[in-house]
Amino acid sequence: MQHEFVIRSSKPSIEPLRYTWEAGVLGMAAQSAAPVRILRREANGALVVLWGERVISGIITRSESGLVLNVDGELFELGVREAMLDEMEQGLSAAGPGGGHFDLKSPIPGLVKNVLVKAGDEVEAGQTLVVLEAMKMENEITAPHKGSVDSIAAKPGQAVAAGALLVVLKV
Amino acid sequence: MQHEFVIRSSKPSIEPLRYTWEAGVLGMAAQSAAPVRILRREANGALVVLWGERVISGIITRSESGLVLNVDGELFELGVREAMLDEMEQGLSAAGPGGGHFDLKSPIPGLVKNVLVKAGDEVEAGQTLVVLEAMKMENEITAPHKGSVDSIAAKPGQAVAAGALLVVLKV
Amino acid sequence: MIQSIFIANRGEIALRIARTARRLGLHVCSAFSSADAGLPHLRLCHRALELPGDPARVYLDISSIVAAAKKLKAEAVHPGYGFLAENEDFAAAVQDAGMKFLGPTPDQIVALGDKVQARKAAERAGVPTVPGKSEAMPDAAAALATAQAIGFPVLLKAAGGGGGRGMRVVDDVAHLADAFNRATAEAKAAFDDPRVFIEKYVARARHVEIQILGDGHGQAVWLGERECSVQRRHQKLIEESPAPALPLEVTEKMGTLAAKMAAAVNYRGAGTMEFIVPFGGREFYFIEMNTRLQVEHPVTELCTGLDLVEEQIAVANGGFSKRLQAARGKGPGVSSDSVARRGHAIEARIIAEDPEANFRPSCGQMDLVSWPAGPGVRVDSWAEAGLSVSPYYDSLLGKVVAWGSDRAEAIARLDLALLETSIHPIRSTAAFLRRVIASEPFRSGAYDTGLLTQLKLAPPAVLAPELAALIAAETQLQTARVDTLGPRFESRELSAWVRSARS
Amino acid sequence: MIQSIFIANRGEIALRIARTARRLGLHVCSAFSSADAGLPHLRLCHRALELPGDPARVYLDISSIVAAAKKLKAEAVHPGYGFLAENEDFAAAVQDAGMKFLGPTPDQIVALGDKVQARKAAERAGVPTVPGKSEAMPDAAAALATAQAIGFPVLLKAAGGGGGRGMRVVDDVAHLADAFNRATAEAKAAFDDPRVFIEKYVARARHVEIQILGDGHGQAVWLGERECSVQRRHQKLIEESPAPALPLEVTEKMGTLAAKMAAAVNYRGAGTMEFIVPFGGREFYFIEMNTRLQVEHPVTELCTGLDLVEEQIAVANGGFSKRLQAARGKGPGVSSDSVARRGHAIEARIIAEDPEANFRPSCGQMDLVSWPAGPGVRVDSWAEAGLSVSPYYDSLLGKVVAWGSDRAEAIARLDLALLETSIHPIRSTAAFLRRVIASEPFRSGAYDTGLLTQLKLAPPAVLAPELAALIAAETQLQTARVDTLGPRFESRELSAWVRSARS
Repeated sequence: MQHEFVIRSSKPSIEPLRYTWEAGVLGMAAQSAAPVRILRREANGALVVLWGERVISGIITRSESGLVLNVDGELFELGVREAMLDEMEQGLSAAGPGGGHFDLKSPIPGLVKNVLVKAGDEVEAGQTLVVLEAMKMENEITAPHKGSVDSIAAKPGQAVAAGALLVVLKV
Repeated sequence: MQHEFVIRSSKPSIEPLRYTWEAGVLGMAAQSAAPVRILRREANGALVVLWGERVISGIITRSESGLVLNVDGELFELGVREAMLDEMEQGLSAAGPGGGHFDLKSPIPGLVKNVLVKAGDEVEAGQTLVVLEAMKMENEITAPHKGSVDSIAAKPGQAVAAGALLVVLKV
Repeated sequence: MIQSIFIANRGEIALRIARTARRLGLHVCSAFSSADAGLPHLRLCHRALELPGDPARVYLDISSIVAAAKKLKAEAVHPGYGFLAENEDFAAAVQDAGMKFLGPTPDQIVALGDKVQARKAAERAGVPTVPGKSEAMPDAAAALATAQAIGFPVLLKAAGGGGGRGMRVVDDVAHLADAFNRATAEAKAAFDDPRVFIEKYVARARHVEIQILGDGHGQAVWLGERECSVQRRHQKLIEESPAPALPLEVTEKMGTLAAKMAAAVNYRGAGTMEFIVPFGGREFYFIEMNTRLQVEHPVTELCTGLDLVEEQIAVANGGFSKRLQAARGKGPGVSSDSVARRGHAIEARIIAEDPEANFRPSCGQMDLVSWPAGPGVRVDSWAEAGLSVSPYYDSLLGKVVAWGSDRAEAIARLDLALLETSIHPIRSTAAFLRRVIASEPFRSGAYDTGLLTQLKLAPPAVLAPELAALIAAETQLQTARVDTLGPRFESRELSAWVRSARS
Repeated sequence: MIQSIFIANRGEIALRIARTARRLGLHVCSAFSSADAGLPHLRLCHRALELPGDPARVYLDISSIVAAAKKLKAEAVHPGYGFLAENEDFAAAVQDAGMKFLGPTPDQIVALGDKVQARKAAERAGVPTVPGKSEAMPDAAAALATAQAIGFPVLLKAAGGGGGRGMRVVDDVAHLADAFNRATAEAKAAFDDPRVFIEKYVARARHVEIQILGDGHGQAVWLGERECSVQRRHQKLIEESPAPALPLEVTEKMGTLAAKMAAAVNYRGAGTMEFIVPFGGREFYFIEMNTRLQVEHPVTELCTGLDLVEEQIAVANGGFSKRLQAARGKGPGVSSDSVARRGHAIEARIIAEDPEANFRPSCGQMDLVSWPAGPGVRVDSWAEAGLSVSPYYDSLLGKVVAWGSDRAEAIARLDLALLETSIHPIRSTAAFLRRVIASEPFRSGAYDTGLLTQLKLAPPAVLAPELAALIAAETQLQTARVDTLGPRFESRELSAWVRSARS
């Protein structure tokens, strides 16, 4: 199944980059979709990949705020998010905090592993609300903003589709 | 307290090198004793030390049979042992296996942490017989040769001096 | 003959000196601050000891440096550049302790290191100086009279030091007194020497320098020029030789005069005469002399084939090396006091600074350091993976120098060499300098010291599609099972940011 | 003008070709075996694809290599050395597919690559050949008659290949027939070509070669000689230029004849004429020609300042580069078909073999790889920490090449550069070659191809006291608490051996 991601720079003036990912194939507007193959990866962050026939090399490491990517000596501080989550956050960030409800939806299909809050709880931005098992990994669904839990729509053990409502927050 | 060590090459034709070590000071015949200070150590094995005023650099890693030391591009396969243990092994190796008793003594002062065999047990060469705590670490005292345990002279909790009898083996 | 040498420095220059000393078969020793125990030059030292104390100050402590050199039984001391390299007290202390100082005599350091005195020495040798007065101005009134005689704009300069401190451009009479007072105060604070003198200000200037070598007995040669106009706040970032826009007749005249000036004072060792050349003009004016090896000396070494550190040692042993003797008189022009040269060389300084954040120093550990290699590339550096850039010292990580048969080849090789230079996650000037050498003014050679302020060298303003391929691969690595990737690919924990991104 | 190039090779030569191609602004592409995905030349490629199949064979598969080059839209193919570099069918297939082959024409490969035909071409051009007969011997009786005419000892050589296979020294009549039959069988097995011919055997010989470049239209230049007598079983380990024991008159004669021979056949691109020179003599005999770039070409590049890969591309574009044109006719002697040269260069081949175990190949992952740098040092290599030496390919890790104003300086720089070369835990030739260049015959230049068999180059037979300091420090590291050592020092588990040692 296809996932869509958004890469954002730490510099707000730089346009985000969107790509799709499905079974190892990377697609992007104005680029033909092609498989990505890792040619080399070192513990120090060095990474060389083949995207179709194109060779792309860089250095990629983590910082506190996201990824640090070094390509041809140019450094980028980047974050990458599933497009749906990015849109929710962007919308929220444009609206500003306070005064309304926010529907936290599952960005991917998966199995609800755990629900860590209950109605009425005060939550901080970044706090994990739901743990979802997908792609053989536990994925934490976090609160994009400070607020309180209005209602819970998911329960442990439940299989959810992408876009399924998980939690409603008052923000 | 002073320890004496013997470094042996995997090539039997090369004479072993003996040194003493006491509180960070390295001594050797025909060399004045001086402290050893580590200037640099990398995870890949690169090592630079100061021995007194002398700068010494090399690469040191482990192999299955001991240490691999690379100095100025020359590779040495080496083993290092406390001198007393080395002497016991060398004597034993000269005498050959079989026909007699072998006194396994503590090469260092320490606290007997555990005795893993009892009289009558058959033991293999390299099998751990006694665990001794010294220099804040657990040190395994192993059987230098195949044989059977004749008697045990140490018990858990006992403080032993260097040279104290631990186990008598029939070899 | 000198048998043992003490290196009174650190970083890339300490390694570069150690290489020549080892190549010459000398016993090499040095002393290091507590922050510098891991530096690579120590691997090439036979003996070393630590200089206890504040790492920011130990390399400036004359008595402890001299004591270390004596303790390690050195016969000669190489000061490198910076720190005590142009300190006459250090040179004297080394000599008083019975060792050779691999640089000029203390008297020469005083006479040529002071800008006012150096101007006078230049005038005596017939070297043109910037229109001005070779006297420190006693007060603002005298300064005003001199400025009016020269004609505005004028430049106020500190006699006792450089680096832009105590320097002021004054456009008219109204601002002179205030500027004089400020420059005097700044010079006093920076160099403990309030003397300020006045020169005509040349608005658009190139900075061109001549490498000279004196044998200390009245012979001197010049080894070509270096164009050093790519500067940011008086700090050189790129240097090249030959100067792209000066005809050989001009550089020959400059070089011959520089060698004459050095010979006239029996100059000993390596030194550099700095000149300004008005943009588009062919005239030149001496501005100051550096009585030491320069950061950018490899440019000269690549063109001449000589080793300047070897020559410094040879001079201390009595005279120029036989290699220099063989090259002498075979320069490209008619000058008999120059040497054979070949091709074109350009140096790029790789500095741990962030060009996107106004060249803010970037400190910390380097996880990945990869320097270029291959045809026509020389690297002098100290930075290695696992070492840290410390806040105590200047932030030069190394120098990438490219040589080519001609300037176009040298530029193309430097461009590739900078592309192959990887430092991570510390910021460096490598990518920025690629943009500089790609610029039209640099390519054409028609640039002056204002180049970096005029150029608009923005980093990429878009995220290239290639970035997505790297990020997608990195994300894939985190989800794939480790055993399908082989043992080299470490499974590492995702940061909160990324973990959230993938939920 | 060629805009894109396909590199039909791997390892250090693929990286070296990629560097020049990138420097010239070309679009660069290549194809790699499944064992070679991590090689550094791929980082300089714009496009690449994998050659599926047995990694030991894919670089020899003409049709899949040509298909890859076409798929990646290359206009020219560089074969490097080895693999298909001297295969006329490959050259023809590249040209038939509409791409340029960066080497001689298929006909030239046939005519000059075959040893018997090359001898005839040399004779036609007036180049002296080893006394012998330029015909394959039809049978043992013919071989005997020829051997008796030449006089013993004689050398039987395979016409179709080299590397010592199909080669036999025969001292007397009694052994000839048997040796002929064995050589024929060996040649058939190795090269699918049983032809064997006979030359006079020169017992003590130097191996000296001339680098030539032809423009494909009847012009050829020679770029100096290379002395390649430091060999182990016909494999070169050290090469230098100029040849230390040959006067310029001799090498000029050799070079002029080599260029004449190349010009006579309208030779296209880079090639090497190999000669043997009897030890102590001044006469020389052509033995064979290599119709490709040689491993040791950097020696010539350092002395001439030219880039041979650039020249190969320039020739494919119609003629020598303007850089070569400018250097032409300015050689050190009187020859008008040579180029300007400077100084002395020596190359040391760093090979993943254990010199202490009869040069047994050493395979596996490299944990630490550190190449030298600094004045006068060039490194062409592919080995980096984290990569593995695979059993499929030749074991050359890289080449350390030192340049100096004179031979003594080049030797001293190479000695230091080899000291600075660290590969671990893979075995390499670096330390062994330091011992070779320290030997008296090498220092004096009075050596022949027997050097390595004559020298007794034992590794250290004692454990130096310094080893104890490293081992003591390592042991101390294991007992010290990790927090006193700082985060850089990883605590690692002791092996059983060491654990037992410390108990």
